[in-house]
Amino acid sequence: MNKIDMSVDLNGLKLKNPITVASGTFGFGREYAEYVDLNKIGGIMVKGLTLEERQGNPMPRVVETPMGMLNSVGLQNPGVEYFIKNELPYLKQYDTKVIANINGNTIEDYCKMAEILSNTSVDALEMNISCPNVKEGGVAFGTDPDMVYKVTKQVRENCNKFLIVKLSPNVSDIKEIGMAAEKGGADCISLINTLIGMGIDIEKQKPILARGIGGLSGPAVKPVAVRMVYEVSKVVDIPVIGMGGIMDYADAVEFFLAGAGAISIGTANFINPRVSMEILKGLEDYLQRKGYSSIKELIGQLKF
Amino acid sequence: MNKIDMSVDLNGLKLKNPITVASGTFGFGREYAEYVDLNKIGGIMVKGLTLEERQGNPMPRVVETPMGMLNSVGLQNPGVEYFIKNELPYLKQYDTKVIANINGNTIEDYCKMAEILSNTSVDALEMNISCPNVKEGGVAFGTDPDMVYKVTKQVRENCNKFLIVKLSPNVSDIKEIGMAAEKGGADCISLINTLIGMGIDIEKQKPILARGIGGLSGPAVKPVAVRMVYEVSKVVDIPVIGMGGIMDYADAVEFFLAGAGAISIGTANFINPRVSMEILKGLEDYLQRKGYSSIKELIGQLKF
Amino acid sequence: MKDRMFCKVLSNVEIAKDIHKLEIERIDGFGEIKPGQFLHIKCGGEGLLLRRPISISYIEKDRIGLIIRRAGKGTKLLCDKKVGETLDVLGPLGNGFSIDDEVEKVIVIGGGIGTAPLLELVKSLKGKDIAVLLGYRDEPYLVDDFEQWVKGVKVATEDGSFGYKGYVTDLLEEEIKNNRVDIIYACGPEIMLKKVQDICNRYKKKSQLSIEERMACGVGACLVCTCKVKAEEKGVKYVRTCKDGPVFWGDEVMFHE
Amino acid sequence: MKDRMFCKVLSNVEIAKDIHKLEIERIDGFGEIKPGQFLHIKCGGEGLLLRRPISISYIEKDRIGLIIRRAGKGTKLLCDKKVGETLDVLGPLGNGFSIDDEVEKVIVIGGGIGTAPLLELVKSLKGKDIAVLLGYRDEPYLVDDFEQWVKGVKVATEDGSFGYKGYVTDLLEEEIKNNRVDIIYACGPEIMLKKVQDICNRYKKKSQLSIEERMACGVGACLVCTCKVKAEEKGVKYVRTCKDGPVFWGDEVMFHE
Ligand SMILES: Cc1cc2nc3c(=O)[nH]c(=O)nc-3n(C[C@H](O)[C@H](O)[C@H](O)COP(=O)(O)OP(=O)(O)OC[C@H]3O[C@@H](n4cnc5c(N)ncnc54)[C@H](O)[C@@H]3O)c2cc1C
Ligand SMILES: Cc1cc2nc3c(=O)[nH]c(=O)nc-3n(C[C@H](O)[C@H](O)[C@H](O)COP(=O)(O)OP(=O)(O)OC[C@H]3O[C@@H](n4cnc5c(N)ncnc54)[C@H](O)[C@@H]3O)c2cc1C
Ligand SMILES: Cc1cc2nc3c(=O)[nH]c(=O)nc-3n(C[C@H](O)[C@H](O)[C@H](O)COP(=O)(O)O)c2cc1C
Ligand SMILES: Cc1cc2nc3c(=O)[nH]c(=O)nc-3n(C[C@H](O)[C@H](O)[C@H](O)COP(=O)(O)O)c2cc1C
Ligand code: FES
Ligand code: FES
Repeated sequence: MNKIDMSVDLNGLKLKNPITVASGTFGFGREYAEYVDLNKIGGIMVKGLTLEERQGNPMPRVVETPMGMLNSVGLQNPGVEYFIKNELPYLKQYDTKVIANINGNTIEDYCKMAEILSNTSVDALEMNISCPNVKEGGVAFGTDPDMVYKVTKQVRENCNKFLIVKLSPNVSDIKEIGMAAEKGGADCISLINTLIGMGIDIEKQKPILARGIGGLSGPAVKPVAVRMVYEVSKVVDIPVIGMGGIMDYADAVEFFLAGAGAISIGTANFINPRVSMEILKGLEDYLQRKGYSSIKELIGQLKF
Repeated sequence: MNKIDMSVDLNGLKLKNPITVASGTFGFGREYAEYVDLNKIGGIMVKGLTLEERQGNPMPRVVETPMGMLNSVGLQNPGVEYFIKNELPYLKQYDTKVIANINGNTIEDYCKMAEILSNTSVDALEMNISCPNVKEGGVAFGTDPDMVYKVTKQVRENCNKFLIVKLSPNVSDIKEIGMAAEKGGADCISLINTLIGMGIDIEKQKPILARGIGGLSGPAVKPVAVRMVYEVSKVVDIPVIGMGGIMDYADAVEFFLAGAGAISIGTANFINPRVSMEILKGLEDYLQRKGYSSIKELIGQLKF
Repeated sequence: MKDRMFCKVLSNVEIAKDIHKLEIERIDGFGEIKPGQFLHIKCGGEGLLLRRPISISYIEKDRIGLIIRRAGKGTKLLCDKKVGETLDVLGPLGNGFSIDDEVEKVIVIGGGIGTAPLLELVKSLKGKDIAVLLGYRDEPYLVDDFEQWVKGVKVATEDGSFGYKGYVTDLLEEEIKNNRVDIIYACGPEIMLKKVQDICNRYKKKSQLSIEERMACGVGACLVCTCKVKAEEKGVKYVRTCKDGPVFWGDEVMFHE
Repeated sequence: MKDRMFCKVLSNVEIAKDIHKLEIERIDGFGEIKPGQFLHIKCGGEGLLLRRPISISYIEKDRIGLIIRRAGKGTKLLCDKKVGETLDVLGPLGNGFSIDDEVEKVIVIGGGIGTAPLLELVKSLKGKDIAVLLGYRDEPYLVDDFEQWVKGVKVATEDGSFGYKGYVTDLLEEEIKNNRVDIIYACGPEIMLKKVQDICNRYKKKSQLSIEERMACGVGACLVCTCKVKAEEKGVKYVRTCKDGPVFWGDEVMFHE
């Protein structure tokens, strides 16, 4: 059996393999290091960072839904400076790309964080303009193409790092948003973040989440995610990192065929902490079986 | 056990109970008449009608997804005139509200259909401005508030029937759309129609649906649907008919608490043809258990 | 009023690699059953929402026999059902084969899992002159079951491991050519049915084809299972595989592309 | 590297209404287990995505005992597992109770299903002077199991059907008042734990509380299970129930509202 070439080059960001883990679902890597050799993951999107420490939303923060989950973590994180000092050195021990997920309430927040992170060893920034779990800014940025263009452009000007823009699926036309990010200077796009949903406790007659609404992730959203990855990768020339409900190698193949240059695994980590490695293996076997010699040959090959 | 009052008055449209069946999932009632006494259903939204007969999309038209399904029927229907002549009389034998789901490619189409149906015994029109499975018009109407206002207003002027506007969930801000429909003169809003999704056959490396994309329905979408019903019913003064993934009475209760004045059952009919009756019974038991004497007392009672 | 039914699994035997014969209780709710009809079965399992259409293969006084191929997630769950477990079943659904009493000489041709519904058909054709042609990729199954009712069942396998090496439609052509035939009943993959249609056209023979289409409701309400057929007036008509089929007259079915 | 494990169900007995004692294989992968740790279990079933946290109730050489209350869909599936079926299990997870060898006189107080993890705790406190207080709404369970290790277990039921009629925290107050106590270990519903916290505050006693929070990952990565605790510097710290807990010092936990 010939070794399959699993490396991908995302517009300059080189990953040893196209399997990344999604922001907010893999902490800062430490917790899963007991389960997965982090050296074997293509890239790690760390938990969403903000300028200052954030305590996040009140409990409960999670609801199980049919083949999905709603979360309302609200960007609990120790702040970007703490990350740089205490988490980044840990992650940099490993041979994997470290991607800092940044979140702001204002354009200035994003720019400041980008600036701060420019002088560190992070490999890329993932600008989250789509988190549904914060009150100001957040999701508003992600739903208006003009804002997406503006925030991307300004962050682009404030940092020398590879810049990924992460899109919200809660929009009428994801293509427009993707094109705005590209025009603003994004090196890469990642999608999807969570759909906005709500779950109600019918005995207590109140929402299960303390904040009422939360972000829907997991297999339930996969059909929407595949569609959006397909739509966006058709209209932009920068690579797309696809995510949303990937549970096994077959799901991953759907995203690659739809046009994703890499994928990210989120909720599935919670169910099976070794899922990223199982998907990597499954992908290699699939490529082998189908007669490919590299993952690159699969990307965007949907016959349609 | 006291009898619970299950009747609802939706801004003038009186239903004996708040259980309706969703357009496209119940044909013209005939097929399910073997399973359910149609007299016991609050209202029947018939299969989406167009001015002329439509053959719909090529096969395959369905994909199973995790706790959901994608359909791409593409409004196959015999046309509005055929409906009036051959299906309406059948439905009018039953003591239930008959709601004609109308679909157009242009505002004129909608107006013409509304006019034609004004002179019939249908109890209400449900204007579908959100079908993802037709090429022109359709979904475009449903994602732009100005268009929603315009088409609603013109249809309103062209018909004397109770007018329900059915919204697409594939939008950035469902509240805006709901308010536009209200301003345009809708008597009632129904939501959600299907989310747009895609499923790929990884062996054939092509989309499973002949048209590529389809409409996602079933339990997977419930959290999104509940959230949207909640958001819209907060900002409009007309009633909302809630739907999206309702499988059992507990799901139905979520929608009522969120603000729905009635609910519609779609995909669940496919799994259990008698589900509407089981939900009706389950609701009555729930109301009894919680000490209510009428379903009206439950509507919008979410503590939040 | 009809309802879905909950039937116990009475037996489950793997009769060939990945092919299971599952017998379930025949409870009163089923009513009359015609050969060629199918059941719509809930398989359970994580995330599986829709029912799966499975033909009724044979009927006995107290049981219904199903032949199930382990294809994907749903049929895998069915094949793994244990005796005593309960299945959630809707049916019988569909039109079934039409049987014309006048007819004398009949060919029944099945391919792969498409052989399943033909068993009850053969039983109900008792008394007629029946030729049974069964085709498989490799390992044959159900052959003995057919032999119980009709002697001289002919088998084709693509790899030649059993019987004629090649396609079962080759056997059909031979049979038609060499014998008087009133009607052909066929069930199998689309590619086989197309060939059957071709052959029947060429030899001007009546045929009934049982076709497969993805389904949701199974009762005719959702229109996801449409099949194109020739119609007198407009040239073409869109009918529902689940309700108007799955059995259609061979000269009316218009296969995809 | 750690991995999820697949463990056979060795026995399953309903020990009270809707309360099951499930024993599963203790395979090597589990490694060392501390009392108070939990397993994160995949229940299977239609549409259920997440694992469910279930405390380890007791450990034997070849098996782990779980006590499971039929609460919702997931625990129902667990309670229905048959001997021989396999569970997909992650763990042991969480910190477990801290046991200080110096300590002599201990109270162990459990409410409802919260009694489960205390059993292994009591086993590992052997040699100390232990008072066990168990509270139930109505039907008690596990009492005999505790009696095997500690004589004189006191039981409270809310409906008075067994033992003291009232809340188990009433027994706690009495016990603290009348005896020297070094530490209290508690597990049960939040309302009970709050009362335990109150009482311990009033009597200035150390306590360890095992709390419940909804979880996703169970390993400390997703932050959905945060618990507020008092911290020296900033006054309050957000910690993870799954990883930093589920056992916390009684004087640090800040309960919701
Ligand atoms: C009228 C009819 C009778 C049938 N009788 C039998 C029978 O007797 N024995 C038997 O083994 N199989 C039979 N089939 C095929 C059987 O329904 C499919 O193999 C089964 O639906 C596949 O489900 P899955 O979950 O295993 O596969 P998956 O590929 O995981 O299924 C995914 C989805 O696609 C649908 N699907 C996939 N393949 C087919 C197919 N060939 N036909 C229809 N839907 C499909 C499934 O129903 C499901 O919705 C019949 C099909 C039809 C239409
Ligand atoms: C550390 C810990 C240890 C536990 N130990 C035990 C035990 O030994 N025995 C036992 O019977 N139960 C125990 N529980 C409670 C048990 O996890 C819940 O009863 C179970 O998750 C409910 O799942 P369900 O599907 O039956 O209910 P559903 O209400 O259908 O669950 C829906 C969702 O809510 C979550 N959820 C609901 N109730 C709880 C709860 N009380 N705690 C956490 N999550 C909840 C579920 O995990 C699931 O994600 C423990 C909980 C925790 C946090
Ligand atoms: C608990 C949780 C926390 C998340 N936090 C973040 C975050 O901080 N930043 C971000 O960009 N996305 C966050 N996400 C979104 C995921 O990165 C991912 O986009 C989404 O979950 C879809 O992928 P999945 O279905 O595989 O989980 C979070 C998701 C979950 C479930
Ligand atoms: C097979 C199918 C066909 C549908 N056809 C229509 C239609 O013609 N007109 C319409 O307004 N909605 C149509 N819908 C959408 C449903 O009416 C409903 O809004 C949607 O399915 C969400 O509800 P559910 O999750 O309960 O199915 C269709 C849905 C399905 C599954
Ligand atoms: S499957 Fe619904 S009409 Fe045939
Ligand atoms: S459950 Fe994920 S951090 Fe605790």
